[in-house]
Amino acid sequence: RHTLFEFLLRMGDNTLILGHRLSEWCGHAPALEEDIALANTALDLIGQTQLWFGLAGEVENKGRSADDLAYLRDAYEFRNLLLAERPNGDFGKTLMRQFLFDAWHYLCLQALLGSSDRRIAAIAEKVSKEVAYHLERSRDLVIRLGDGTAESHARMQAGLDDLWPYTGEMFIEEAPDAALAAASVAPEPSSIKAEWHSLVAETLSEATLKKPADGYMHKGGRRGIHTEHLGYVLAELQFLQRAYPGATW
Amino acid sequence: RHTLFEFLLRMGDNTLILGHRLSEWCGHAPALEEDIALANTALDLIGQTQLWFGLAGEVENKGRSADDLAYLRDAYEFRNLLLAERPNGDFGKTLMRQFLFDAWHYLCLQALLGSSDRRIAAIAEKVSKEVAYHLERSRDLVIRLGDGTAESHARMQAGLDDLWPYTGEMFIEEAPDAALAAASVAPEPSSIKAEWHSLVAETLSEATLKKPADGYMHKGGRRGIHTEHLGYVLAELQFLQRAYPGATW
Amino acid sequence: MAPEERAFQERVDAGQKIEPKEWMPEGYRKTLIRQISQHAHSEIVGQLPEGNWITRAPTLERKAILLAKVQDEAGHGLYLYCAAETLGVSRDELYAQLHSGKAKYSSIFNYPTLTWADIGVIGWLVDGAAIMNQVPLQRCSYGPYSRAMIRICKEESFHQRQGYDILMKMVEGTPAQRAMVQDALNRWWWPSLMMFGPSDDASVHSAQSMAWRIKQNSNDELRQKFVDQTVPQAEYLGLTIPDPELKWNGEKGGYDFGEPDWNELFEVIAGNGPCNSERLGARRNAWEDGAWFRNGLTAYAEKSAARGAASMAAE
Amino acid sequence: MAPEERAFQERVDAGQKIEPKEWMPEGYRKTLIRQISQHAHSEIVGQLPEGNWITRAPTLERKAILLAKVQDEAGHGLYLYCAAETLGVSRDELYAQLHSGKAKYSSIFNYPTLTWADIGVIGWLVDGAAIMNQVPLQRCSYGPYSRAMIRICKEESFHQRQGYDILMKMVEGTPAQRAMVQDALNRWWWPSLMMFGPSDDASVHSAQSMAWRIKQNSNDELRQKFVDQTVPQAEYLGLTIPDPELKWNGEKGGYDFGEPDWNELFEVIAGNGPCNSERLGARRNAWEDGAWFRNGLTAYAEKSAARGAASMAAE
Repeated sequence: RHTLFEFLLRMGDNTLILGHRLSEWCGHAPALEEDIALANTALDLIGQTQLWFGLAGEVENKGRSADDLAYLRDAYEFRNLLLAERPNGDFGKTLMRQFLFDAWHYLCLQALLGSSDRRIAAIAEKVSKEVAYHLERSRDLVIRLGDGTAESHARMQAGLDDLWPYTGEMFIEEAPDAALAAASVAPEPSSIKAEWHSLVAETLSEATLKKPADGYMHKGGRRGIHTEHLGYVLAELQFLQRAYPGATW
Repeated sequence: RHTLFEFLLRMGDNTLILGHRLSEWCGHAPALEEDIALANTALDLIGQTQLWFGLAGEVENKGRSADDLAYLRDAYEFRNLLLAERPNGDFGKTLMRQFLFDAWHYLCLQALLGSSDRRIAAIAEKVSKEVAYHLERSRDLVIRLGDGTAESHARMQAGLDDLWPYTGEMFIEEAPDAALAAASVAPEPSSIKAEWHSLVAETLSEATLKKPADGYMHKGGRRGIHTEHLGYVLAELQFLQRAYPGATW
Repeated sequence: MAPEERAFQERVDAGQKIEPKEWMPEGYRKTLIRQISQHAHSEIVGQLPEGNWITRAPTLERKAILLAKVQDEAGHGLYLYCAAETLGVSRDELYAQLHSGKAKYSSIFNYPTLTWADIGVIGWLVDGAAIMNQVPLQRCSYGPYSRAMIRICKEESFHQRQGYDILMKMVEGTPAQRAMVQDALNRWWWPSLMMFGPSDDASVHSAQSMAWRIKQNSNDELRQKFVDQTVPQAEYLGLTIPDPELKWNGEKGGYDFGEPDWNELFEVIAGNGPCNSERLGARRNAWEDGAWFRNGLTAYAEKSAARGAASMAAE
Repeated sequence: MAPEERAFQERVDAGQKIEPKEWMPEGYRKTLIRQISQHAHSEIVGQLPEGNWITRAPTLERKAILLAKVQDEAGHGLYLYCAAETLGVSRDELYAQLHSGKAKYSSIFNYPTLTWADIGVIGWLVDGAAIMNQVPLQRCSYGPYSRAMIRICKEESFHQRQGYDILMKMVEGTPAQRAMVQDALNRWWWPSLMMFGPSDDASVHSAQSMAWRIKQNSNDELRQKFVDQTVPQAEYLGLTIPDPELKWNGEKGGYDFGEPDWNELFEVIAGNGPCNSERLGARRNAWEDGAWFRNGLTAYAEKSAARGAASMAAE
């Protein structure tokens, strides 16, 4: 049960933190269509967070609500990928982060459609259409901007180079993974690595971007060892629940 | 008593919030000497906060410690000048904010040396040497950078123009001021206006900077109506006390 | 009056819609462009004060609702820019006017959002006032504007209910929450009343706009209606309207209320409000920082078109 | 060995201090520059991980202490750059080496500070290890370095006590606080052991540095001393050292302990640590963004000098 709970936190923490980062753009995107698209993606991700955390609270069975899980844990209790908490940078970096994440997210959800846990399969079913659309969109923009002007190309490449060391973590086995895979609850992280790489390689090639060499890879997010950025995200995200404990909103 | 309490909060909120802003620079200043000087100024300001809030808690007499006042009030309970919460901007803007504040702070403390409340006079006595040094330093840098290169001049002028609309608030009478002045506890805010203007005008002239016209002036800080920035400052500043209520550190 | 102008006015008087390709007086076109673009800009700038609380929304549900709302507002901006474009002005031109300070947006968005209660009050009062202004515009004489307004009004009334719901929850909550709501009302009440514009005697453009059915009610009429609608809601929430002159007038069947500080309104319009420079600065930065993005997409589109043409030619 | 080199070595062996203007072997000068500047850079970069918690320090007192500490570190940087300057290299040259990645700083600062407990643990372990390294350097053969070290060591031991004090308070606190402390120890233990450098068989430069009295103890010696000093402190705090091989060895009168993951150390030195690019990026940005500031001060100084000369000439 604890293993399952950890898995659900991972899923919800990814969507919560990335949704937070996207919503930081509100009103500041380079085109109105992008303001709308970013808000829409953030909205999907927050909705997904509610689903994952709702189930996590149920599985944990200690009476914690989805909001409790979002608002009343400190950084070391978060299980998101470090990629999700990377600062936005320029809009190109934000899009690149989104594409790298969406590609993983999509493949992960595809695998979860066949989860032996029906509740997980049902959530995956429900959200995979949203995420397929996120991927379609971010992939398309990466291609267009990579193959746009010299400046847009350079910015997308810089974003890619900067974020690449945060992609290795997606495929690392952590303690709970073997048990989850054995029970057919969730795929082993490494099982989607090849597909992710080929999807990314194909997109980058179409975008005329250079796929970085696989060098040093950051890790730790799924074990609660984050970057220094997450603490600031949570201070902001959780302020009201922390400052007015027990209040209803 | 409530009037006195409000006055002490004002003093402590100014030093706390400005100290916070300065400490955001830690390790990022343009020269090692500036890292040291900024940390030193922030340190003085935090020390002064402890004095003002210590007395405020005593005067209020409800058992609130200096830390309670710093960490457990929300933005609308803060009484600092809006100037203190302005974002740092570039280093020139940070220095300009410091100079504009120091000039006011120094004159205010000089007046408080003669407060009929001995505890206030004692704090003013204790901290006015520190603040005299802050003023000496920020004034000197404003002059040197204003009269430096074309770029340093332009940056200092931009900082000045941007911050000037936040200086009018220093001299506005709010509800408690008349009573405080009548009891000789604290000067009327307007009483130091002329001296501040002449000190600032003289410095800016030496710095070859153009004193902006007195146009629209922002206000509200001392009534708890802040800018949108203060909430973010507090979310960060108060995180640990809010997230771990009642813990001792 | 020229014959075509007379024919135009007759159609307007008969309640017919004017469509983009049809003849219209130059003043009509100009007035519409000014009004629609000002409205569009307001939607865009209006993202900022609410966006300020998305990352700090107190629950996941509230965060989702606020995201959806801000997204709707950007969408409204989009409809309205499209409606303006039918009058022969491009979105980029309209942006340029906004960024240069030539075009205005609703002054209400130059006030800061200081607590979560502000998000509720904006929904309740600001969207409430906006709806009051916009409902009659659904019957406006210009077709594209009228249709945009029908869509917008439906969503806005949803937003208003959500704002009121935030406040309901908060006034049922702790004393601190109730105090936040009252404080927010105190700050937003007068700016909301000023959303209807200056009082009728001081208002320019009104008569002609009415004749053209671009405007259908006077500022004071709408303001009165807004007050009459809002006061009972405030009472229901247990809040005090910060106007000592407010009282029921049985004779007129509405409330008497104090005069807003028009000076403040003119100051804010002139650029001297709490957040003018930050709001406009944020929009300018977004636009300038995003130039590379828009240029990149354009370059890609041109390359693709060229490739398409080349492959057609090769076939 | 040349006669002057022999005379030099004899003075070193006799425990005499070498002063800036005196003759010294080129290798001695170079080694010192490398070591002192690396130490100076470490103080400067070391501001960043601790600075990360100043704005979030949990009490005003802790905030003041941390500000004072970070200020001390910048001050240490200043002494050390001055000491390096006596060897004929400017601070700007040393910065350039840092920013280009040519010069190193202590790898420990490439780890993130994730909770307030990290601030305590840095004081306790990182400053503790630093002191262990630095105490013998007070007797180093180069005068300016030795004197800088005397000043620095005094302040560092103060910092170490403050760090330990943070942890004392936290382990007496709530279970969450205790868990934070243990977690911080788990993350910082091995990197702290690696602060003494590779084990003796793998360490270069050491023999010559010892002969020159730039280094006085072997890496392994100091590491052993550190472990022996730290384990009882951890026990006192009720913490578990994250090393299953750790145990008391009565025969040698010290603890046996596991081998650090040297691979990790070499990776971090090579730039592949959790925060390398952020730390170096922050320093580079600070330097580049501050160019206008330094240029402004220089320009003013030149103008003032010119004015002074002009007024002298006029008299």
